[in-house]
Amino acid sequence: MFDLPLFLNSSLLSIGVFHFFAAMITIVSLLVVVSQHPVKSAVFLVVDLFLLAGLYASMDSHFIAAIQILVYAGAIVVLFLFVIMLLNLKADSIKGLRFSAPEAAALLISFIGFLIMTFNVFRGQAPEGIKGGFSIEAIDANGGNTYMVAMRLLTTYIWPFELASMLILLAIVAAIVIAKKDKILKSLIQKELR
Amino acid sequence: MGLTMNEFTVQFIATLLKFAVIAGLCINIPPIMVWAERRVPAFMQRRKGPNRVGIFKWRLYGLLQSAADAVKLIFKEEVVPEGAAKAFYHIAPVFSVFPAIMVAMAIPYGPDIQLFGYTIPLSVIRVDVGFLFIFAISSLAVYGVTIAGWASNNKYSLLGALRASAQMISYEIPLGMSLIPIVLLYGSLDLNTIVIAQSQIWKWGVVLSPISFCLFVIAMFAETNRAPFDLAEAEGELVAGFHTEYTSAKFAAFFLAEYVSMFVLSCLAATVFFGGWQIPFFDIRSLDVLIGIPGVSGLVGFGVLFVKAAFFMWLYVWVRWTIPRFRYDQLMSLGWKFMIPIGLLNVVVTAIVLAVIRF
Amino acid sequence: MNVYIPVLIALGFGVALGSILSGLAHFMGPRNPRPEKNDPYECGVPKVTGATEKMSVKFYLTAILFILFDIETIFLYLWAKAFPQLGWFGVIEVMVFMTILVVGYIYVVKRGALEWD
Amino acid sequence: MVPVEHYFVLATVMFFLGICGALFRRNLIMVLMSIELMLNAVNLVFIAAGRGNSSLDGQIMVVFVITVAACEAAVGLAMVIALFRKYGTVNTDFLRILRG
Repeated sequence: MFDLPLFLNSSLLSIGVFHFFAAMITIVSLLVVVSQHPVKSAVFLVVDLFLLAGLYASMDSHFIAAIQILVYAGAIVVLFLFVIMLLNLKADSIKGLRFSAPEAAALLISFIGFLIMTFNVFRGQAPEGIKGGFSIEAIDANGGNTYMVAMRLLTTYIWPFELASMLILLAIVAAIVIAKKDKILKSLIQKELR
Repeated sequence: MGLTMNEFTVQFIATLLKFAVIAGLCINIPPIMVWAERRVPAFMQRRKGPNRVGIFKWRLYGLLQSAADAVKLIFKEEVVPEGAAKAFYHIAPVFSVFPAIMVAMAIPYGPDIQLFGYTIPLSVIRVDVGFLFIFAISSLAVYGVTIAGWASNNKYSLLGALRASAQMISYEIPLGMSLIPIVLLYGSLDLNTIVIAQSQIWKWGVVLSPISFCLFVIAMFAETNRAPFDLAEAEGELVAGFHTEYTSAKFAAFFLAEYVSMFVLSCLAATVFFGGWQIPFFDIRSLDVLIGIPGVSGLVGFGVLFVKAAFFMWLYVWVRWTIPRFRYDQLMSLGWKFMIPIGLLNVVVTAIVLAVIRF
Repeated sequence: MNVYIPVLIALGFGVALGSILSGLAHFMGPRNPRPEKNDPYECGVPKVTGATEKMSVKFYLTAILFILFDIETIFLYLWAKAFPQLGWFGVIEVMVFMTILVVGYIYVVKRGALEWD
Repeated sequence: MVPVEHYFVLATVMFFLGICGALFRRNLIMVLMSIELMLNAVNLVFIAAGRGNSSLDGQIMVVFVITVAACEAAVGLAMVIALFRKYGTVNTDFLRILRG
């Protein structure tokens, strides 16, 4: 809608925004993992996803920010909350952490990966990717982020798009088969027992 | 990028002013609607309704009853139920209120106005994703309901919350689907562009896509948990639904959220299907030049939109006192087995007809 | 990024308003709690069972179907936005997409996952 | 402009927290939530890298990742419910007994 004045539009502001979001996301992610009650974790997860959407928006990925809130925060976590309430789960104690050998190894490996990543970043050795023609200015000039994502998705990525519908179909069928008590089968078994 | 400090200051101050006006509106909508919800049925049932409270001899048809109620609610005792999850119990109203307020900022309340040489849009939030922003933020309103019900440690609250949230998410899909033909027709997600495209009465959304309008109105009632879909607070079975255990100003917060989201959906319906701030056969934007006062078009546009939205608000009350409550299974099968197939068919038919005409 | 400054203002105000209302309830009114008063409301009867009884699996099935149809709606919005440029190609593409999902929908209905009894 | 690498570090931190959650929480639902956290870390990398290379493909990948995440949550939670019905618990320590 309007642009910031020059002294604010410098990299200073975006760096500040990033660090704010980064700190918040780290704290809230930690809370998601360590909260004892699953409902608390789910609520922190919502906050985390909301903050991530803010980060995406600050990177001019408007559409992704919107569906992050719409699908992730607004739908997937609702499902988590419903299941927690459905199963009537209680807080579990965090005391007595289990440390089996494979888990410790996995933790160690992921921690080493984390260190390598951080080390590379501070040496400035991130791999250079292929430059595409979609800079933020080019996207804005060609009809905005949503439109460009739509065009790219529905022309270049047509097969993944159609396959996504197959995936959703499979998920629908699988979820119902697994979760729904089959009344027909049940009545058949009861008949047999009689 | 190349803007001066001066322009930024003007736009920032303008944003704050617009924000203050709309926020003030949002806070004042609930008392007025509560008053309307007592006076309108009184009128329908040939009663008087509240007409006593007033200042000295001016009674204003009992309008101040709502103000008195608000003050009373604030000074009531708060009763936190035994065994409630305290933090969540206190934070649930916040989760309920903020989506409603945020969404209200995304409606275009008038045309872009020219003031002191600056173009000032009359909606506070205008983002690239257009009205998907409204859907995204309003989908967060489920958490207020769910957390409130869960944190109260009361089985009526929990059941009411589950019912309400299942209903809200079920009707979010028809609500979203009913607006896809609008995007196809006007080719934009931006609400202001959609309004500008509806300059004549035969270009209105309700004329071009009446099925969308019907779906939207039904989904709108269900989305705000209003009669005939107020299963969440069916007092005969669930006491008061998810806010059974809420008293004083927290109860008022849930009321505020409900009425503000009603107002926003009314505005959205008016914007998308009834031409928003436009009136047929006359371009409001030319008023600035005609009268000679800059910014008058914005006021007139705001008035026009408000009248249209008031119609939908009145429809809410009218329907509430006319149609009996649905059963929960009826509600769910209406949403899933009737509105979703019709919505999909509506999209398909609109797309094919448009493709035949245009390509 | 600058278009989100109003969003931040709105978010701040919304959270502040909610907190103020919540806080007013907490600090303004009188407080004299009694055990009977603090009992969860059960129409005056002492409570028999806790609030956390098991809920119907129906709610959960509804939520699952909601997610999947929500994603479908998102894809349809993307297509609707690009509809003028894609033309018939886009229409056919989306018809295929929707046909596959309608198969899923029909399965759901036939299987009775949407029946509330 | 924040360098892309800073986003990568944030994503790595999130991913690491997700791994910790998935490994050390006993509750299956918590494990699934940690997996969502990890998926989000990956999304962040996609978006940051896509912006750094002025490419749109990162955002499109995220659209598909979100689709997959939704399907994963739906099926995964269906399995949790089925397990709960059969064994009455979602604690991984108890479910460990099932192994071989």
